This record gives sequence, C-alpha cells and structure tokens, in this order.
Amino acid sequence: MSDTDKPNKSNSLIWGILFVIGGLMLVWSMSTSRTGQVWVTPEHHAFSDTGEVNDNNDAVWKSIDPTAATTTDITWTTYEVVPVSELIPAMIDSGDATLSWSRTIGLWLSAIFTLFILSFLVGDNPAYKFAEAMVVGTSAGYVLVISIWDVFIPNLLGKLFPAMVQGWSLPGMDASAPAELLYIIPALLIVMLLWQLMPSGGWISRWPIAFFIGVTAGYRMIGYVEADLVAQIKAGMVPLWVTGDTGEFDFWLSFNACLLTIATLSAMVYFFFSIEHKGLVGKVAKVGIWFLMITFGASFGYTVMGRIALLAQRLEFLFGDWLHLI
Amino acid sequence: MGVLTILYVSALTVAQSPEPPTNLVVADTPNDAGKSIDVNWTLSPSDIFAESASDTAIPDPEFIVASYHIERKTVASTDSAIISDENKQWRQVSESAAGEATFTDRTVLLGWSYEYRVNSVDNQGNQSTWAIATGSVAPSMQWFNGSKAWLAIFMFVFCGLVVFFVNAARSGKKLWVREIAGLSAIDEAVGRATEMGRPVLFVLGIQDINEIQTLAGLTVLSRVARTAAEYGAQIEVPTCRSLVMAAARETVEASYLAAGRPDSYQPDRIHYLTDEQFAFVAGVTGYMVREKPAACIYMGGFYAESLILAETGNYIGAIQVAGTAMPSQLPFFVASCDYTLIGEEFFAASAYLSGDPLQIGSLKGQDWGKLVAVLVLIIGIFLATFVSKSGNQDGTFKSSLDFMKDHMLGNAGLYPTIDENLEGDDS
Amino acid sequence: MYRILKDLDRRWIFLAMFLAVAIPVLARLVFPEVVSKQAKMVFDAIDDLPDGSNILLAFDFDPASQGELLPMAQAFTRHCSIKGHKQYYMALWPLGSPMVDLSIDTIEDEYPDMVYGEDYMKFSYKAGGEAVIRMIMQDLRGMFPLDSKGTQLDDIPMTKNIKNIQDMDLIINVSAGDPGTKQWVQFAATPFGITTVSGCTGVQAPQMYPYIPEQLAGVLGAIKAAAEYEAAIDEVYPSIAANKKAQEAKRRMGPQLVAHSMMIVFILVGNWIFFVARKRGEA
Amino acid sequence: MKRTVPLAIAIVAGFVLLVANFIPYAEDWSLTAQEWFNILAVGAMLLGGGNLIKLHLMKISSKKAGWGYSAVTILCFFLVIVVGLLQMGVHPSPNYPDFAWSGYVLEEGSGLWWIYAHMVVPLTSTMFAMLAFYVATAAFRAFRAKNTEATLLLVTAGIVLLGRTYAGVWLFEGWLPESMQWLRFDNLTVWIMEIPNTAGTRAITIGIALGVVATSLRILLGIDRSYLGQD
Repeated sequence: MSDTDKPNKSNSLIWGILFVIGGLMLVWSMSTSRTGQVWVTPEHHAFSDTGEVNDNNDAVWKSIDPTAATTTDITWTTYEVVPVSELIPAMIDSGDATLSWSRTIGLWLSAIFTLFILSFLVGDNPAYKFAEAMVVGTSAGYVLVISIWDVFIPNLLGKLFPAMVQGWSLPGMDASAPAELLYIIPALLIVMLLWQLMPSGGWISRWPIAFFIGVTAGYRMIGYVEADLVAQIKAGMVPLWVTGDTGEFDFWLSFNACLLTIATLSAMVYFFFSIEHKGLVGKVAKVGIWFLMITFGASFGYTVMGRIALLAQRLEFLFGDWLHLI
Repeated sequence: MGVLTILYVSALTVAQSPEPPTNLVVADTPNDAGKSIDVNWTLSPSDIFAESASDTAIPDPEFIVASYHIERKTVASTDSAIISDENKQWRQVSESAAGEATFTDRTVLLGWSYEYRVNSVDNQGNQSTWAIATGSVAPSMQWFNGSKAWLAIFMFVFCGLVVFFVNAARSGKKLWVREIAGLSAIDEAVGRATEMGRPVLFVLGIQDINEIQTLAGLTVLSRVARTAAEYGAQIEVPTCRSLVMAAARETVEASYLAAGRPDSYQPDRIHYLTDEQFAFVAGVTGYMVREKPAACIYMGGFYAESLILAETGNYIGAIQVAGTAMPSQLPFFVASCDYTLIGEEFFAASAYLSGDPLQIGSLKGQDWGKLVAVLVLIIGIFLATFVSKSGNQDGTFKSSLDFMKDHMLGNAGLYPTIDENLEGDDS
Repeated sequence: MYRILKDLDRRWIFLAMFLAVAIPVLARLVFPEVVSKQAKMVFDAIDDLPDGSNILLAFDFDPASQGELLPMAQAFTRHCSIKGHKQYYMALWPLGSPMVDLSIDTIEDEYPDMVYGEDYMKFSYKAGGEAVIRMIMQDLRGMFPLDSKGTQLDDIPMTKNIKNIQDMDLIINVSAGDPGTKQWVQFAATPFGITTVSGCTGVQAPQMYPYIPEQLAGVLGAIKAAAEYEAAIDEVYPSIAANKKAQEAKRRMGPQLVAHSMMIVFILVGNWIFFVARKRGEA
Repeated sequence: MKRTVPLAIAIVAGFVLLVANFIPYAEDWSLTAQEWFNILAVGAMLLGGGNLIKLHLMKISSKKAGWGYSAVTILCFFLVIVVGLLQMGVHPSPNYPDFAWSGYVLEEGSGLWWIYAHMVVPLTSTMFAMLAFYVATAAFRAFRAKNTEATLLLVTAGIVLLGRTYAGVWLFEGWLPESMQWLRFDNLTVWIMEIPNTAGTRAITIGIALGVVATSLRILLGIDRSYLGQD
C-alpha cells in the first residue's frame, strides 16, 4: 500500500528508527541470553513384541524401558523443548540438553516471516509479496494433507476397503468389518466434483453441487427457524413489570425490560419494507436505527479489542520467544 | 442379649452402605426413532441433594452418595439376532453423579428389550442394594415427532407466506416495496463523479458468484452502470473472483445498452485482480490512490478488508456508499461511509431495483413473516407483563403464557396433556 | 498543528500503534481484573457441574485468532482438569487441530494424573462444518469411527458408552467464525437443549448476546473476558493462581488498555480535524 | 441430465433433511445424506487445491507480472503435500510400533508439524494482526461523527473500548458517589451489551433467519435454479 503514501523524508526516517530500535534490541538480547536458540532434551521410547495377537491378528507390542531394549525391539527418540529460563549449564555439559538446529532455524524463520509481513506497513515490497505467496501455498497444502489423513482415509477409504486401510495406516480399525459399498456414491460424487478441473464437461460437477446445496438448504432452514426465530421470539417475551427478589416493583429492571422491548420492536420496524417510513412509522424506524447504531458501536469496540490482542500476541512472540526480552 | 445382638447386626448392615435410590421407572423415550430409553429414579435418602435429606434427617456423613451406577441387561433381540454374552449379564452402562435422577440410555437398539437396575455408591465405594425396574422395556419408533409440532406449524406459516407472495408476484400482481433512501445517495455520488470528471469505483465484495450478497451487489451495479452511462461517467469494477468478473461484464454491458450508449462500454475496466483477500485489497486501494475516484460504492459480502477500503476511500475524499449483510463489518462502513445499506436493506434495494418477481415476492413474504413474529412477541409480552403485575400464578393468563412458551415456542408438544395441567409445572 | 495533523503520513499512526502495544508488552504491565457477570456465568456453568461430568470442548479457531482465543481455551482446559471433568476435544477447522494439541500438552504437563482415553480424548479434524455438528448430535460414530490416535471409540473407556453428543453435560465452544458458536447454538444447543458456553472473538461476541441465557449459558468475548475468567478461576483455585502460564490473558490486557486509549485519542483528534475542516469549508 | 437430475438431487436431499426433523422414520436417511455431505466436503477442498494450482500455473505460463510469486506458492504447496503425505519425520503410533504409517502426522517434531509451527502459524497470525494497524489509521482518518447516527456509534464504541479495560474502572475511582456507580464505563458497557445490543442484534437475527428461510425454500421448491448455471 505504498501507493497511499508519498515517497518522502518520513519514509526513510521511519525505516531508520525501526532498524535502529530493532538492531539495538537484537544486540542487547544476544549479549545477555541465548537469543533465538531452542534447546531440547531427548526422550527415548522402546517397544517390545509380547508375542500375543489382538482381534485383528496383529502382534501386540508393549512399551519397555529404553535402556533394556534389544535389537529386535523398535526404538525411536523424540525431543522436548527446554525453556531457556530453565536451562542450566549442567544439563548442557551432561548432554541432557542439546541445541535443536531444526527448531532454532524454524524459530528464526518464524520471526523473519513475521517481520516480512509487518514490513507491508512501511510500504509494499518484495519481502511481503514473497511471504504472502507462501501463506497461500502452505496453508492450501496443509488443509489438503489434513483432510486426506483425517477424513478421506478413515471416513471413505476405510469404509470401502477396511482390511487394506487397517493393515496400512489405521491398525486400530476392525479389519473384519465388511466393505460398505454404498460409499461408492460419495466417492463418485467427489470424482464428479473434481471434473470441474477438466477443460470440458463442467456440467458434470452440478450433481455434487446440487447435492451440497440441497442438503445445506434443508438443514439451515430448520436451524435458523428454531434457533434464530422461534427461540428469539421466546427470549424476547419479557414482562415489562418486573418485581425484585422481595416481590416489590423494581424500577430499573422494569425500565430495562421496557427499553429492550422498544428497541427490539423499533429495530424490526426499520426492516419492514412494505410501509413507507413516514409519520409515526418513520419516527419509530428512526428510534430503531439509533438502537442499531448503538449495537454497531458495541460491535465496533469489541472488534477493535480483538484486533489489538492479535498484535499483542505477535509482539509477545517476537520479544519473548525469539528475543527473550520478556 | 439376643435382641440386642439382632439390633446391633441390623444397624451394622444398614450402616455399611448408603441407602438405595427408589421408584425406578424405565420407559421408551417419546418422539424419537427408537434409539433411546429414559431411566428415572428418586434420589437415595443418603444423597445430600435429595429433598428428604434437607428437611428431615441429615444423611449419615459416612455414607453420602457420590454417584449412581446404572446397569442394563439385554433380554430379547429382534430377528433372532444374537445377544452377546456380555450383554446377557448385568453390565454398567453409565454412572451418574449425586443429585442426578435421570439418565437417557442411547446405546440401545430399536425393538430389543432391556431391563435396568440402579444403585447408589458412596465415596468409599460402598454400594447400596439394587433398585430394579419392574419388567423389561423396548425402545420404539414414533411416526411423528410431536415435540416439534409447533415448529412444523411455524415452518408452514413462514414458508406459506413466501410461496404465496412469490406466486402473486409471478402472476403479475404489483407488489409495493418502499423506496430505499440509500439509492438516491448512489445517484448523487455518480452525478458528482461526472461533474468532477473522475471515475466511479464499484466493489462487489470478496465472495464468489454463488453467494446471495454478490448477486444483490450485481443488481445494484446494473443500476449504477446505467446511471453512469446516462451521465457519461466512467465506471471501474475490480473483482476478487473470475466468475464475478464475467457476470459483472454482462451486467454492465446490458446497462450501457439499455441507456442507449453501447459504444461507451469499456470491458477492460471490469477486471479480475486476485482471489487473495489482502492482495485484492492492496490492488484496489492502490488504484484508489492513483486514480482518485470521486465515488466509491461497496456492495456485496465483505470481511476484514471493509475497513481498509473505507479508510482509503475516506482519505482520498470520495463519496462512499456501502451495502452489506455482514453484521460484523457494518460498524466500519457506517462510521466511514456517507450512506450504508444495512443488512436486509441491501437485499430490499436489490429487489426494488431488479423488479424480479422472485426477489420482490420473497421480500414481501419475509415482511409478513416479520409481522407474525412481532404479533406473537407482543402477545407474549402482554401476557408476561400481566402475569407479573397481578402476581397471579394460576389464572388464565399464566396458563396461556406457559402454553405459548412451552408448547408454541418450546418442545412440549402440540397441546398440554391432562396431568401436566394438574401439576401446573413451570419449567 | 491542524495542517500537520491533516496531512500526517499514516505510517506515524502505525508507529504510534506499534509502540502502544509494544511498550506495555515489554514493560509487562498488568492491571487488576474485576470479574464481570458474563465471565462469572461461564465460570459457574463449568464449576457447578458435578466432578467428572462429560464436557465437549469444541475448538473452532486457527492460529490467526490465537491471540484472542488461545488463553481462553487454555483456561477452559485447566478449569475442566482441576474439576476432574471428562474432556472430549474436537476441532472443525483444518488449521485448528494443533490448537487442541496445545491444550493436551497442558494437561500432560500440569495434570500428569489424567489418563488419555479415561479423562480426556481427542477427535480428529472432520470436514463439513455445521453439517458435522448436526450429524454428531445423533450419530457420533458415523462421523468419528476412530479417535485422533486411530483407536475405535468402542475401545476407549470414556467413549464406549457415548452414542452421540446428547450424552454431554456441557459444550464449551471456542469460536473464531463459521463453524463456531452460532452453528453450535443452531444445531446443538437449541434443538437438543444442551447447556453450551462460548468463548469467541470480539467480532462475534456482540452477536451472541441475544442467545443468553436460554440458548447459551454465557459468553466470553475476546481477551478481556478471558482475563476475567482467569481471575474467576484464580479466586477459587489458588493452585492455578500460582501458575504463571495460566495468567496469559491478564498479561495481554496491559497492551489492550494502552492501545484502547490510543484508539480513543485517534478518534477524537480525527474528529477535531474533521470539524475544523468543515468550519473552514475544506471538507 | 444437465439440469433435471441436479434439480431432483437438490430437492430430494433438501426435503429428506427437512422432514427428518419431524418424522423419526426419515432420520437414518438424513444421517446418511449428512455423512456423504461431509465426505464430499473433502472433495471441495481437493477442488480448491486443484483450482489454486491451475490458476498459478496459468500465471506462470503466461509470464504475467509477478509470476515468480506464483512459483513460490506452487513450490510451497507441493512441499507441504510431499512432506505431509509421506509422513516425513512421523513416528508410528506407540500402540502399533510395527505399523510404519500409523502415526499422527502432526506429531511434535514431524515435518508437517515443523511447517505448521514455523510457517503457517507466523504467516497467518501476523497477516491478521496487521488489522490492528489499519483499525488505528481508520480511527484517525475515517471514523467521523458526520451525523447523529455516526456520533451515536462512535460514542458507544468509545465507552465500550474503555469499559473493556481497567481504564473503565480507574477513571471513576474515588470521586463517583456510590449511587452513581452505574455510570462507570465497565458497568455501562455491561448494560449496553445486555439491553440495546441484545435488542438490535435480535432484530437483525430474526430478519436474517427469515431471509434464510426464503432463500432455502426457493431452492427446495425448485423456484430458484441459479446454481444450475446458464445452459
């Protein structure tokens, strides 16, 4: 959005200020602590074949003490992060804590990407565009991978080919379950939907799309009528004469109830399109729009609050996780 | 001595466990597809939540009920299906915390028969004797879900109104809809752009063509394009989806044709930028700052980018008119635009402009639906106020109010049953 | 003055905003929290349940909203864990599944006595949004044949007797959009009458108020409500009050206060410019 | 085939879902339809990925301005797919250590986890955090009390902004008499949320609900066929 800002002296001034502040912080924190380093401690796992078999005729393995593991056992190591505040030299000397290069590089990358995106505030630049291109690619790829492992395989392949999926990726499944051939239909629908990527025959994807739209229309209709219409009318049915705990008339509670009713009804009048907004109706609609404005004001305040929290979290990451300043 | 021993022994046996729950009643869950059974009991006297415990005797502190165990035995199956050995025995199906006296067993099968028993357990694990339900029960399917009867009636009313007015509009009946004030603001904005010799920017939101807000935006675009064609102003439409671009081109071309100036139509000014939200905004705001359009019109489905667009438009001093049904984005448009079509008003504007019987008929039907809602609401408020003012808890008003809340707007069924009336239950 | 402000480069405003957030973050400003009504309602909904109740924690948010919602989600996890509730986690946003893992890490670190499969468990991500909610209200296994570790639900103690989500005593939804609280209200809380509480982003919170108290037992709106909820837990459970990690939302209220005040100043100065300009006939 | 079958599919599917709420007999059909729907939703995600590739490949082949960024996007996309589908760095499930593919793809330390934690998280969350800055400039340059409505909105927003921080309490500490405590911004905010906001939102909610009923009904009755396209 550099276009909104004239190239002038303030441009380089802001850049300058940011660089100086950033540089000073980095130098200071690197001289005082293990800035941007991630230390991990290894955790060994070992499993041994018990010789028993489960319902699927697969071997049952049990977790054993890693130090007692033999060559026939399966072992691997995972790593746990040690917070830098808890890191003591003795741990490093004994080899209990090691510097994790992959995570340290990852941390620096995270910080650099964060700065790349923030650089857009100073002006549009290649770094931002690069980061933006990466967001699109990585998140789309991620969503695809997750939906394949979490939905496509257990919910579709697992039903069509239970024995195959059990023996390959989901050993916890029941291998003897019969294949449910009815699931060929959703599989076919998916193929038809993907047909859209083909250069011709785009109409084929209308079948799954029609199914999508029909199902959505069906459940939304009920959901909205029940929760947003009937239940809302019920919730609006408040007595305008409110008595407190002692049974006495409570002025403020009654005032609030009256106001709630007036506001609801007048705002609904504003959304009537069959009557001209003139005379009494016009005045009521005017009151209605005032209450709508208060509603929007509240929404405005809450939205601002949310956006600032997001920024605070990013800065906490930069200053805390990366630079160890807090 | 013998008597004493007997007394001692009996006291010991009583004191070794909490008292069992009583009145175990098991029944098929009504209004369902035969997939569950309701289990109800009366709390054990050793339960501190039991009513009898609070006013009469305080339960023995050693044996206060911690939970209830619910056990089930399958006694008969359908179609000679085999009942597993585990299910032929009593087996625990759930554990309810102290104070709870109901449980719905949803792990039963339609048509099979089951027996139930419940006991109480204290913190040390001491179990009471079993309360056993008399006879077995089989879940059954009902043909109609009576608890939703009134919901069905409301659905019929609202749908009927929409269908009626859509049909009326299609058969050529003129349905009147009030003029939307914001539309004249759009004409003014286009007029001023013409005077200043600067273009008009029209943004259709970032949703795709299948979204109703985008379609409503296109209807408004056709009006704006027509006014622009008549005045001789330039109109610029960047889009976030390629399909929206195609539709916008068709719309604008038709408008120029209708205005009698097909030669001034420039398809290149309606162009697709990118699908990415923030990249799209960067492109549009870049254009705004370079070309300084005199009028910016935002009509469609917007998300967080609304704020950035409206801010830039304000900065370049353009007249801004917006319309969206996204409640969370409305505040930003209202605060920074000269005129905003709020929610339904946006759709009404689209219906008003298009003259499409489908849209106008729907709008009319919705208006009448709203009227029904307002009437029910007012009657309810009247009843509630009257009941509260009079303090009368068993008059006609009270029972009418309960009927409205529990039956019409609740899940208690079409009409009150006899025993419910007697109890005067208010939940 | 008016001239300077009127033509102010907007990057100065960016810088001011940056400092308004950065300085309190660095200075670790923390302010006291007064527990408001909504936070108390949410707290009570969870606290009043008997220990060991079934609670569905539906986390419908992604990293983009974690600044607002993660502290809240963690607070829910801690509160449920200290009460010994059985926790069923699920995520309907593809990017949100690892957010649940963070809560599970918290349980493993801070409540090592809790056992996976007996006290807490996780369902994996499923596509379909609101349609998933609608479906699991009647048939859990149709959608989730397995948990996230690939074990059949019948082989997990805490899901063995769970047929569908109607068996839950409470639904806690942490929501950043669609699917989110609105969908849980429409397809779970209203038709089936299951008590539901929500923690949602500031954008959504005002739209949830009409559902209170019948359809929603309480709403936590954005980070402020999360801070109040943390304070409410601290009052009752000193062990959590001593945990520094459990005070994240409260810590984030420092930048919030300064930045909000800055926003007010911006609006006031902006309008002052507007009125002066109008007087001079420039606007 | 092109129009009639899809129309029939939409109508039948919609009515099954609708009717199942009232007639328990149809419940199982509606559950089947929903299960298919959710599986199909994965298809929609695959389609989204496919469209993305198509779009960016087109950009690259036509050497449009900025095609290099499209290459970055595609590269990242395939990198994630390869790392994720091959389960790089994922250990087997501890229950089945002999099944190499039984692990959790997002396990801490795995390849996909690394990409998620160090690329997806910082990029997406910073993207959204930028809105804090835009809100600030918008406050300064765009939010004007140009009429009664906008003034009302801004005043409410101001009260809520202060009321949702400690400032709402602090500003009034010490000088406000006990009987006027309701004027404190935090108390005022609670009132605004519970009374005017609830009322205004309720009116909007009811209106939207009726709108959804009307649009859904038009689809179920086959009146609105815009989703079937032009030919």
